[in-house]
Amino acid sequence: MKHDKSLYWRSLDELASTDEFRAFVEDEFPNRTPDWNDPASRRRFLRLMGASIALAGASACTKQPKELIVPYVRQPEEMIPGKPLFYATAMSVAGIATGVLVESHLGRPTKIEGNPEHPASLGATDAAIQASVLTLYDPDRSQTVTRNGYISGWGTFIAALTGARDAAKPKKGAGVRILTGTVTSPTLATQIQDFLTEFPEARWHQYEPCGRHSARAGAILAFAKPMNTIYRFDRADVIVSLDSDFLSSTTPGSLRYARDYSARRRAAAETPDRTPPRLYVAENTPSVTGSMADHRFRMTAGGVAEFASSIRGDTGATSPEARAVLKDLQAHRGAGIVIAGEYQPPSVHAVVHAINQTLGNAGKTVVYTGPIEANPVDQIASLAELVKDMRDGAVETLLILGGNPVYDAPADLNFLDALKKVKLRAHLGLYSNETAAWCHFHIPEAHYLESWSDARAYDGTVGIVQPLIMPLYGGKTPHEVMNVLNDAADQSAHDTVQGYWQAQHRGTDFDDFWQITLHDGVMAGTALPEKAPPSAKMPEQLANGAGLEIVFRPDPSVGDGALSNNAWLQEMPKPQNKMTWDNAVWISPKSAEHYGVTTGDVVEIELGGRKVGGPVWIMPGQADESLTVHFGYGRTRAGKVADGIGFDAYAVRTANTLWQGTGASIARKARDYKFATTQHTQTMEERDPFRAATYAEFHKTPDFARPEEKRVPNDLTLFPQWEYKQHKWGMSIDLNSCVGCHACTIACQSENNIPVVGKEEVAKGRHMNWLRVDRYFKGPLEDPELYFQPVPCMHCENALCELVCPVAATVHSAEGLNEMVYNRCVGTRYCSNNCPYKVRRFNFFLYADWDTQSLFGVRNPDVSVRSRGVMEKCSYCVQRINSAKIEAEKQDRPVKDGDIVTACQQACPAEAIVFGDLNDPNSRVAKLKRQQRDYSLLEELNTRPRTTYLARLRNPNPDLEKG
Amino acid sequence: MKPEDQESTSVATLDPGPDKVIGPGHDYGTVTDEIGGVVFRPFLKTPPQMFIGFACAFLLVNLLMIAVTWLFVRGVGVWGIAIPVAWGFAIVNFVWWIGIGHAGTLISAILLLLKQDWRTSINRFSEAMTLFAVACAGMFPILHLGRPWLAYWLLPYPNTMWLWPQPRSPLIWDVFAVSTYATVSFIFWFTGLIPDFATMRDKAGNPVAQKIFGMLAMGWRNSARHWARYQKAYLLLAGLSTPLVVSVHSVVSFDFAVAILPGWHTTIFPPYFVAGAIYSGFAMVLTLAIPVRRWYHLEDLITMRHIECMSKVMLGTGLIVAYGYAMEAFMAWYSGGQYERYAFVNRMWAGGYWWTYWILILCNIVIPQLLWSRRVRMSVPAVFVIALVVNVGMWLERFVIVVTSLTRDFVPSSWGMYYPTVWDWSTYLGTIGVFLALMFLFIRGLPAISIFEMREVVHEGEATHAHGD
Amino acid sequence: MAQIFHRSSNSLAKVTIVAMLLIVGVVVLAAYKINAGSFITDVDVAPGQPVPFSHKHHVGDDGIDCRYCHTSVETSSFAGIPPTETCMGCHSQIWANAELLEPVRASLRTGKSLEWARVHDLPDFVYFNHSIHINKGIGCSTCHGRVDQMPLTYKVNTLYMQWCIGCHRNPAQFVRPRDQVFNIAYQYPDNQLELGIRLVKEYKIQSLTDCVTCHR
Amino acid sequence: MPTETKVSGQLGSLYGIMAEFDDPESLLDAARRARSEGYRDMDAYSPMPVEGLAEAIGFRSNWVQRLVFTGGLLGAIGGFMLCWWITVIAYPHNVAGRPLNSWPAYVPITFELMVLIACITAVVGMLALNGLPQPYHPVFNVEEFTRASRDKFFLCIEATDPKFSPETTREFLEHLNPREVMEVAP
Repeated sequence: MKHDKSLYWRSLDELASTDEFRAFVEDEFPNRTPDWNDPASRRRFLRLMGASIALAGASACTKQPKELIVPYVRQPEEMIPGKPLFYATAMSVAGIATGVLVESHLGRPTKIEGNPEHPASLGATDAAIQASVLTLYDPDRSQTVTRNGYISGWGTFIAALTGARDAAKPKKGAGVRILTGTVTSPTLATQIQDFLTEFPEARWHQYEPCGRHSARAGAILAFAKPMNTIYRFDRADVIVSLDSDFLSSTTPGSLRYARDYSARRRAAAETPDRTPPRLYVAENTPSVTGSMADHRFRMTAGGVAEFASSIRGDTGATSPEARAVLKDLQAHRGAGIVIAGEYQPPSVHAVVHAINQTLGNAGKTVVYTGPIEANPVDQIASLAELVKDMRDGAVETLLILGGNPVYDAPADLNFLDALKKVKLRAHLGLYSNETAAWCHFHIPEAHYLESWSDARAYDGTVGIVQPLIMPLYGGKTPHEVMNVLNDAADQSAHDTVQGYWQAQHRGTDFDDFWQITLHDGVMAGTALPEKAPPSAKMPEQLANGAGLEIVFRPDPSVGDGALSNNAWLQEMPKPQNKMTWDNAVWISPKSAEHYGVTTGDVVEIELGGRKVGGPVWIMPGQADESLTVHFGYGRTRAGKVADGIGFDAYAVRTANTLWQGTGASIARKARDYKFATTQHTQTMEERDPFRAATYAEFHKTPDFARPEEKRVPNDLTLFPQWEYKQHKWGMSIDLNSCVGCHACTIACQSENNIPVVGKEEVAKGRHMNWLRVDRYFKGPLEDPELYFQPVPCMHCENALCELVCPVAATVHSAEGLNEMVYNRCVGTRYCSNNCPYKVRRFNFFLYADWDTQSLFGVRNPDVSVRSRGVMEKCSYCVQRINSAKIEAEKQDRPVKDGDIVTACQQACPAEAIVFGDLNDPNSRVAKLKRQQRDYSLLEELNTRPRTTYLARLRNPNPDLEKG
Repeated sequence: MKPEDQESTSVATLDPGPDKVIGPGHDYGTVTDEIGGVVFRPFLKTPPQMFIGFACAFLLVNLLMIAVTWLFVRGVGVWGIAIPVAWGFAIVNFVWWIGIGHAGTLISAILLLLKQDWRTSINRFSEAMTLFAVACAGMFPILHLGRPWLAYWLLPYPNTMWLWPQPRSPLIWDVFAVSTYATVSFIFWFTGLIPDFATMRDKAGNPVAQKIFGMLAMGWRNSARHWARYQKAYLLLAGLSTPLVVSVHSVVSFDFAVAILPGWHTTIFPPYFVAGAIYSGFAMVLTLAIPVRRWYHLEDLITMRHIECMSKVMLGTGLIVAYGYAMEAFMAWYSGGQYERYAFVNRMWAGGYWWTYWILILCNIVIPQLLWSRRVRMSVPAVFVIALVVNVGMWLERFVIVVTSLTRDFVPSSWGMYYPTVWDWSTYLGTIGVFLALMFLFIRGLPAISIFEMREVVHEGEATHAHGD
Repeated sequence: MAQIFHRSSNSLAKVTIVAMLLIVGVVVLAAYKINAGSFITDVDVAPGQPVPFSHKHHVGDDGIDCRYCHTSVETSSFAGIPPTETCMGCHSQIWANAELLEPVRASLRTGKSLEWARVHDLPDFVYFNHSIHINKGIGCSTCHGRVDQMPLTYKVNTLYMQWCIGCHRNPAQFVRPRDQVFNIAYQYPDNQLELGIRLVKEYKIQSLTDCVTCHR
Repeated sequence: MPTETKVSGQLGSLYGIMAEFDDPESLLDAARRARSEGYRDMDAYSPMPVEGLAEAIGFRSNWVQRLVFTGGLLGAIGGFMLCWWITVIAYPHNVAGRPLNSWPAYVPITFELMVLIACITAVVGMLALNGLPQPYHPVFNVEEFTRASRDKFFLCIEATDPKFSPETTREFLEHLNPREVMEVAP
């Protein structure tokens, strides 16, 4: 949707002060929430019958139910009912911000887009950001201040906290502790510092379960001071990733990195004279970054350390791979990047810093700035100290601002036991989670779409967080809580944040500056300046522990657990194995054989005396003797969605085995665990839906993607071809750029009101995602190549689905869209049977949630909510096409290329998806389809798809190809 | 005469053997009484098997009621269907029932045109069977809809949306074909009944029966003029039903043949679906005729000749079907089409349902070969068992075609399995219940054998006899 | 046997057959009539409103322009229902204490919205956009009728799909010059068709009958 | 062979006189003789169709097949026009890139409707031509006539026949050696 900046994104003060949209979320039973995992339980007989009949009514010749119009009492200016507004704000994950634009209907945020102005986004988003809007409306969010579990009030909390502060005053604050996650917010940091200066004996602890501990420590190890590293993939010809998944959202700045990296790949593929970047990835678990690798070296996470030191240069490279990599790096001095994984030990980071300096990459492709964290401390030590003091009874008041240490603190710290010793424990959080359960006070936290705040991006750029909506459940921001401590309880978060920046601002034009900042969502010139780092000292040879290794990682979809209760993410297939609603113990085929386990076995893994049980998943490409487990599951107080699914990997994670530990054991306890995956066939079965070649092959046979025998001449038909005179919509998906991050899938879900069906239904094969991302393994089972292929509706010109629909519920539009008319569909499902791409989705039950009022808010009013018994599928975001056309018509101008951006295209960090008018020869999509790599899926069926693909190109190292 | 003494008048029932279509000693009166007797038998003198059978059938009908209620309350999701296998038992049963529904009209129409004397004593109730089978079949296309309450949208009727059905869709062809077939079968059946209604009217003891049969007979009085027009109309009906019967299952096969799915997209489907339909139809006729003739001692009207002829037809159509399978597989290989080939690899061993394919081959091709032996054809139990086996086999054939083909089509990423639920089974068994219940009621309430045509048989018999000496 | 039926039953039988056919015909006909009648369509039925608002008075007598209250009709899909403020803009001066207007004043006092009953209510799966129709020269009265003569507002068209399609297939019947769009009393000229055809060309009006024009 | 004659219904008001035979051959023969005798208004009744009986009483008609042909023709035309009208006139859609008038796809419906209408006309026509339903008919007044639907064969010469006279006609029928001869009350 084209958003007219100059008009719309403005601050929302006046809007936020009106009450209208609360109506959307007032729910007479606050505790009634959909149980996604059992659609049956939440459906009552009569309601269902009623629904069906009402639906029949709406479509057949029956009387319509009466409907009310409820106008504003005072209509806010700029608010035009029926037109969405866009506001800039920022979402931070683990403290690090990404700028977003939020689409708001009648003051109701419905869709998140990336902020093109923001360096970390450039308009892209990842799945977590897309899904965050669902969390806003999550009925499981805590809804009131509680004291000892009973409903209490903000006032009571103020009183209690103020009391504690005054009590601590004589002791200079001794015994008062604040525990936060990673803080980049200048305002919050200052608030805390103010408090600490007034109470010097008080302490501020930080703990982020999946924070940048290694990077921080690594920098200190190398430079003796914390530094922030930024990679410039747009300048890199050779990239060596040492277990770094820099294309997935686990790495700060990944959206930007993906954008830069794929731009290089695309450029090389489109113009022969540009050199393609070459990516080496050394890792234990196939990652999306690994899937893009030109050479993927499968090794244990511990082995990566050895590999790192084997490419240091000073000591001779041991393995042929290392030799080749080193040669390649040295051949591209200053144009290479060696990047260490977020979860590799500090020593590896230190080595990498040294390598980059010796290769002259530092300052060119790898630039350094000061830390973006307000207070970079060793968080593990910080937490350990807190726990120690709590156990010693030195802590009287603990204020936990966000986070969930009871669930995610290292197991060996026994955080909970220590916590119980604290006299006054208060927890601020979106959910009344495991930690809240053990705190005297729980304060509902304001979602970032309800908050005033600020945060720094991966490069230090400050984004202002502004609310789109009044706190639905009366949530509070950390700023407001800190204000209580700072004896300014009546100061609003807005005043605090604005006040801080006013103080910072030099000059008199603050109001303009403020308005521009809010409007752009980016505070100009706040990116941290480059700093030349002192020369890094190379640590001695890195050794590796022996025995079976366990590797801990945040979950590909729900991260460290903060997002567990988000049903969209739960049902988002994990890229590597298309598993939903679960985590598992990933093991390599060989090791599985060795340990006598197989997919579906429930095993008990043991590390350092700690045990946890979970199901096994055999993952091709996984390193042998290396298990990977993911955090974010085994929640007990996450909410209706996440409670009781998966197992809790934190249970075996200790402070010194933060990311990996060796000497683990695995033992089978049970069999036949039922996973819910969206793809059962792992390989392409001698078929070629996904086509790839090396640059060499490509230059030799440029049309490798469309071999002669597959082509179907256009005139091979009895019937005359239809002409599409006006527009001719089409889409091109560049498999060379796509990294398989699934952001498109969730963007589509958010844009098109796609329901969540729950694990049972997914297991039956009834998942509803319109845009699925197929995953194929190619090559040896042990170490295959990993391919990702997004598959939306192909909008075939000879659409087989249309031919067989008995009621003309799916037909072609004059612009060549394959229309799906839900209200005409009677549900024969014949179209799906006849669709060779199987992109159609069917509402076998009433999947759309008609019960949970608070979830109505997230729905896009421009798209019908499908009911039971109708087929649905990708519409090329026809609602966006229509509104763009209408706007163009009203301005009496043709629709320009780029006016229409589909949800998936808008979200894609790699710009792999391009939509446009094929009748306009200069449109981006038309140009792409003229490329030789362009091919259509199942071309030989002569369905003439409008969605086509650009084949993947690999740039392998000749030395390694030979060997 | 009074109903009571009819049994006494009916001649001793003994089977005249394989070359006679009617037992000896029958004249116009005795056939009339014997057949009419079944209907006018006092309620309590109904054979106990009938009561037991009907009771079981009726239980199944109730099962269907429950299954359908639950289906309408929850949605088609209660079945095992999903993506990619969006058609499951519902369509399998639909095709199976329609197939069974083909024997009736075929026997009545085609054998009439072919002047097969052995047709007479089985045509009436195979027509009835057709009606009930089609009724069962007809349920499924509606039940399997996501929004069954909108089923009427498949009919062309003027509406405020200015929308009409989409006549390129085989499903719309189905609507027309099946409804036409149902209507014509009913007309055909009813027309055949009119003179017998008259007979019943005249035989009926009590006034109520007289009135009822009288109304149904519409005043038929066996006048030569009536007979003349009647025979002409009946002949025309037969002539029209013959292509109809062929067209209906061809159209049903188009549901698959028109689709692009490997394993569906085959030009041989129409002929071999029709053959298969006849095959299963005759199997079902035998499955029903054999017990009924036993319970009502009709061995002298439904003789070994009938059973043997039907066995032969089964053998013949069975071979056509076998040819169909072979040719399907051959073409898949010969076409060289990757997907076509794989469809059969999948069917025969790669896929999760390979075993269904081999059971179907066993039931439809291997076992029926026993019918080559006259001894087997002559043994009623053997024929009965084979008929049952063929029924199962033909159901499996539809399962293999519908489900197995869907499990693995073009893009490997979207392959999946299908696991029927208890509701799939209940619905299937339920319709079997409906079918049997109706069958029992029909046999008890209406002349299950065409009386006037039996009189013709008697007449011809006498004529040839007269010739003889 | 004696006769089972009386002589008369012959004619009776034939009459019955004819009667049957007639009854079926009548039932079908009735069904269609009812479906087109105002019981189903609510045409000419004015629903009860919290305030008996009269377009006749405001538009007809006072001559207030449509856009004064329906502010977003030219820019948005939704024509816009005036916020209470707008009403009170005038009614704080005139009829300031009228009993009739108490709900309006109450709404402003309490901040609780007035709840109007929808008169023109499309099913939720239909997406209609006012602005584009206005911009293409479809007048208010074409669909909403002479509201200036309606003491209480009611709809004059069924809003059935066939009614929409009727115009979408041949807009020329109904377009009017853009400057006449808000002229509630606009009369179509006798040469409407040729004028229409000219305007259709001039305003680049497409006859969009794709499903997705309205359904998505 | 019986001589006395039963009289059903009162004399003077006669529908006709009816003779009862044992087998189709004698009925056929009787009908032929009656016709050669010059009788025209008569009808023969048999439990099953008897070859040549209709001709014997001088009845021939082709109306049924004519009706059926027209019915079938109308059905076919109607079927095709329906499809054509739906796809080309009523709501033209681009379906699967096929032309609006995809006539090959309309064949099944055309054929089915042809058969349907033809069959309906066949039966309805037959009944109508036979004047059915006609639950009341004088011949039913004859007690013995119930056996016309079982095992006996009847020839009835109707009073409307110019050559008919109660006496001569009965005499004529009696020396066709029937089982018996009866008068049929109207």
